[in-house]
Amino acid sequence: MSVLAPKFKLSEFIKSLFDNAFWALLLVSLVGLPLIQVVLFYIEMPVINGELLTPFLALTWLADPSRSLPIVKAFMATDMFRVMVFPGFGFAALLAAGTIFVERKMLAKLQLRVGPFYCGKIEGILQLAGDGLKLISKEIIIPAKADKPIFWAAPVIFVATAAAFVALIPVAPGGWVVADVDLGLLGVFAIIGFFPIITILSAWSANSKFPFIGGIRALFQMVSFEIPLILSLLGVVIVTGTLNLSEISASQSFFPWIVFLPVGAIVFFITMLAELERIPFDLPEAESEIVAGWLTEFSGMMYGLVQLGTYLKLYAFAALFVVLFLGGWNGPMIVPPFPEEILTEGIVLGPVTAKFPGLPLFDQAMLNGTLWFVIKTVGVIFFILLPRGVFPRIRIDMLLSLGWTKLIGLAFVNIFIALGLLYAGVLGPGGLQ
Amino acid sequence: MSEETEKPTPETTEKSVAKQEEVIELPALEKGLSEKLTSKFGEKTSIAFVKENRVRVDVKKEDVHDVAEFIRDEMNFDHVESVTGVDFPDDKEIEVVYHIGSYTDNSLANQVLTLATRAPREDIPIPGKDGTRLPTLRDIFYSVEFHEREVFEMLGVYFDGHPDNRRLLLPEDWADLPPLRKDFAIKGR
Amino acid sequence: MTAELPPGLALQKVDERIMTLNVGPQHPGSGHMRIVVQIDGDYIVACDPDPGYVHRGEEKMAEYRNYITNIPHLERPVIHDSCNVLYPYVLGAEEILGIEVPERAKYVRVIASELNRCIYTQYWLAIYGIFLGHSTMFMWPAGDRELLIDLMEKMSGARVTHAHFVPGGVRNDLPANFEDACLRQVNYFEKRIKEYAAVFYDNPILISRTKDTGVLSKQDAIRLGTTGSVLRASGVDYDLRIKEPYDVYEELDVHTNVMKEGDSYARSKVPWLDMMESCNIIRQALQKMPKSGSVRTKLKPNPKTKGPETVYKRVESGRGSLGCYIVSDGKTEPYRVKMSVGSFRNLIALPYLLKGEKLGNMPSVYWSLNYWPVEADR
Amino acid sequence: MLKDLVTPENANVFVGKLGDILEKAIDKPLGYAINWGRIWSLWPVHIETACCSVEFGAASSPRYDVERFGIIEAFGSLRQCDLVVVQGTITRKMAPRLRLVYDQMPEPKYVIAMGACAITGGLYFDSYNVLPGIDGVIPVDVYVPGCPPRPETLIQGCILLQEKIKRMKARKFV
Repeated sequence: MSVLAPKFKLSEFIKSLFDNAFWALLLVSLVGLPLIQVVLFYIEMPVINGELLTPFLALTWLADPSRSLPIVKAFMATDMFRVMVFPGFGFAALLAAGTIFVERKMLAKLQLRVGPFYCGKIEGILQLAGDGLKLISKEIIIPAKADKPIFWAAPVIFVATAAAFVALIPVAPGGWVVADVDLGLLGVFAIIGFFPIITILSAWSANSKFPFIGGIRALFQMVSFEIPLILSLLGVVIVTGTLNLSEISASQSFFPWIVFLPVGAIVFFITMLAELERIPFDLPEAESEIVAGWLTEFSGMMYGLVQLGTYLKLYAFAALFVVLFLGGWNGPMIVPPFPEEILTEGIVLGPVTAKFPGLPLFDQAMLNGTLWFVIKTVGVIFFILLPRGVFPRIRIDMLLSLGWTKLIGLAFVNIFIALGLLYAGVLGPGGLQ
Repeated sequence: MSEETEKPTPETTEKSVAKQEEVIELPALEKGLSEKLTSKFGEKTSIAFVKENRVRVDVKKEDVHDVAEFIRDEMNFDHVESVTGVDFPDDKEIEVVYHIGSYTDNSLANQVLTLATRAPREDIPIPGKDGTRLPTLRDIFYSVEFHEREVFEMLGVYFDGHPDNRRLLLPEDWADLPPLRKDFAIKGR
Repeated sequence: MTAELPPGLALQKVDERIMTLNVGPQHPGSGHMRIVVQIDGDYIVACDPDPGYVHRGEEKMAEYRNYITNIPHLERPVIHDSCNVLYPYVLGAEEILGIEVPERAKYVRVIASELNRCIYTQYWLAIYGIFLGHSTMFMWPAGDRELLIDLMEKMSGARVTHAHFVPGGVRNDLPANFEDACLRQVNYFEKRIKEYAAVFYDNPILISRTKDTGVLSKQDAIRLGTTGSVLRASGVDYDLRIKEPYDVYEELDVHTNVMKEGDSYARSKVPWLDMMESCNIIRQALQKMPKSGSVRTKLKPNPKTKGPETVYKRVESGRGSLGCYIVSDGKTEPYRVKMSVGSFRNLIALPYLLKGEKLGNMPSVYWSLNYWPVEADR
Repeated sequence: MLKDLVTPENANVFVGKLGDILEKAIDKPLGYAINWGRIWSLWPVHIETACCSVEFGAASSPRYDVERFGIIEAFGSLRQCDLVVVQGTITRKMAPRLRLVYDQMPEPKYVIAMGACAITGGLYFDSYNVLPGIDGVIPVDVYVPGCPPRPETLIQGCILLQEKIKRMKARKFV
């Protein structure tokens, strides 16, 4: 590849990976499998086909695909899977990572540039992996006079709080949500309330001037915008009569609430931009005034964690907008129904026959719901990213007066609209729904 | 100069003749300015030259404040464009030159009045603590503030009455001679 | 105690409420200088600019070089406006050396200096965009100025540091077909910069952010001796291209753009209007320019002067009036060269304007002063 | 018998050997991956020192667009940056600040000296306030000559720096 560094080749990298794989296999078979066996004795195993899974069975069934599928299904039904992979962290992080890349590419296209291009050969798709690997391997600097425990903890708590927010979002019908609580929306409000505290704690603990100003600004901004945010969502609660996000989502099977409550949707979108610290409301990180705001002292992976948390938050807010105003997972059925014989017998393709009953791991309604949910969320994320290329930054006093006067008024207007719709009988019992 | 320009061609002579006529006609305004000054201050000022759009007045350092005040109040000049220090080690003096212009008076828009004064020069300067001093013009022309600070650090001329006689451009730990003096040699020259 | 410290290091005693911020030299909103800002809450109570981070001693260096070899380093203070920053020095050197400039060279100079004014203003506008958090407004002007840089590259051979003006004319003649290319690119450029209004100047957030901030009244603008777009944004109609025309500006139809408000918005809009005026001037100059002829009166490498003389020449650069004071003692090197630059003159308005202003307005007010720190430091 | 074998010294030797084996196994793939990440993610510090900053700005403009190589200009804080592009002349007033900026950055950090002034003092070799190059202030990885260098030259300097990072050992990661 290059003259200067002949050892720096992808083939060398892959060769070393194979070497490691060989050693890993050897070690796993000699040490790992006995250890797993020991561990499996101590954890609770699921019941599959009326038969309790034992550690011996678990290992032997892995060899038979038709019998290993139920094991996979059983594990997918566990809470761990929901938290870690699908409606929870993994799914959200994947979307968040995609968002960062799309943001850079889209901004570049808006500015007549190319954006990341050479990393990963095809349009720079691996740019994010490069940034992440670099940030992981970077030195972490803690300022000498910082309050070290809080300074260390702040990025982790930030990501954890964002992930907790993600946990409340219902993605698909059939209980595909990590925490299906009846007071879901109140839970959302409670979690949003944590972000200013984390911000000011990390800013204070850095013991530096610019983070401090940034933290104070973030506190002002988030507190002043939380009230219109909460008020703008109450309209939906009034109309649906529930705080459960899954039920709110299900209630929009005929029309999304944005049709009846456009004012609330607009207020929520603006407050969302402010809560996310996006341009034009990125005052806590306004780089031309206060270096990088409350992120100034974060280095290495601490910065990476904060960025991850920020984009998780972005995904969660966009998803909340979809759930509350755009009809959540509801949409026309576009995923074709699975043939009956695949569900019961397995795939038969001419000479090739693979009899794995229960092959589609997800049912049709869930796939369709997820598809619609993702389409709508990506659309909302696009609109969240768009102002960055169009607007300059706003000033803090303008922002505060916008939040405390105009948006609160509009939010109340939205509540009155919702009440009017309810009492006039347009919605609710006897009305459209 | 090349040989071509030394031998004047007919065109250039025509131009130079035309220019001489201009020199005779144009500086009426400038003459008026210089006469205004000399009629007021008499011996104290000496007009160094009157050129097209440029008048230069030399004054003693005791009179520079009064002359500047007269220039602002009676002659409608309202701002200083630049303050320049020039070192003359042979005369043992440092010349400080104010280029004064006018925004408000449209007839003076193309005029620059050059006010020059001289301060005594020390061979071993201690900037701010020796005899190289001038009265400041900041209370007359507000715009000289940073220019005078620059002259102070570059040539060591202390301006009496300047509110903020600090260092401006040079590094904080500068301990050498003021750099624009002629006896400050730059490396290799 | 303060008496023992060298000047500039004296520490001030301040109230505990007041926080002192060092904005710069490593700060995304400072450029090459430091602004010591004292804030009380969100309000700036005092501001002390600390320039000099790029002070390279060019005036001292000019005393050791002759009139020709001074050219390359005297254009370095503003490399993206290098023709204009060299202009007064070249005019002064011509008077001291006693040479005439051919007619065509004067027109070439006007075209070059107007092109350079646009290049400078585009870069300034780009930084203004990024100071307000508008990244698109960085990219668009930074990309469009490449069109004019291409023209200058065709004309002089260098991308930014042209060293195109020499005493006696310009260094080399225009290339073939330059007029057509210039007209085409300038027309396209003018069409492009008109689009900025949609995304920048008519943007409601920008207007509400910069209107009525950092207001410099007409009296103060005159009293502080500001110049260029800062002066014209405060309602003073003063442009040296009209008031004291040099070279062939009196034969061209030049208009100035004056705004009355004197706030950051006006100060940011005047240079943009000036760019369109520059496009007009370029088109006029291309029309009136003699189609052929000499562009340079040749000089010896080490030319002799006429005798002791002092010259003060002024031109209108991208940042305002730019004067050059040359003292000649009859030798081949100048005795003293002083550049009176617009940036340095506008700097005095910064502490005046920022006092009582909000911290969020600091970048917009600072950069609207049309300030280029490298030029101010020289 | 067995007790004689399991001594602290022997355990130490065993753990040390295991560590060596692990290091050998991990070093190559992990080093490759980390170096690859560092190549494509060079974030420059926002410090302007002289007139070359104009060309540095032009390098991120649409025509040259250094973001193609993963270089984001106008980045906020120096704690998150890995590249110092010294854009031109370093004066005596700026030199301590430059060193301070360099010291505050996290490892690994790279330096590009852009322009003749940053390399030798350039045009200002005899000025009283200009350092003759920045080698005495901070260690330099890549020199980009020119006065000022064209944006293409700066981009080539960045590619040279990438080649250099490829040859470096990625061992010093934290």
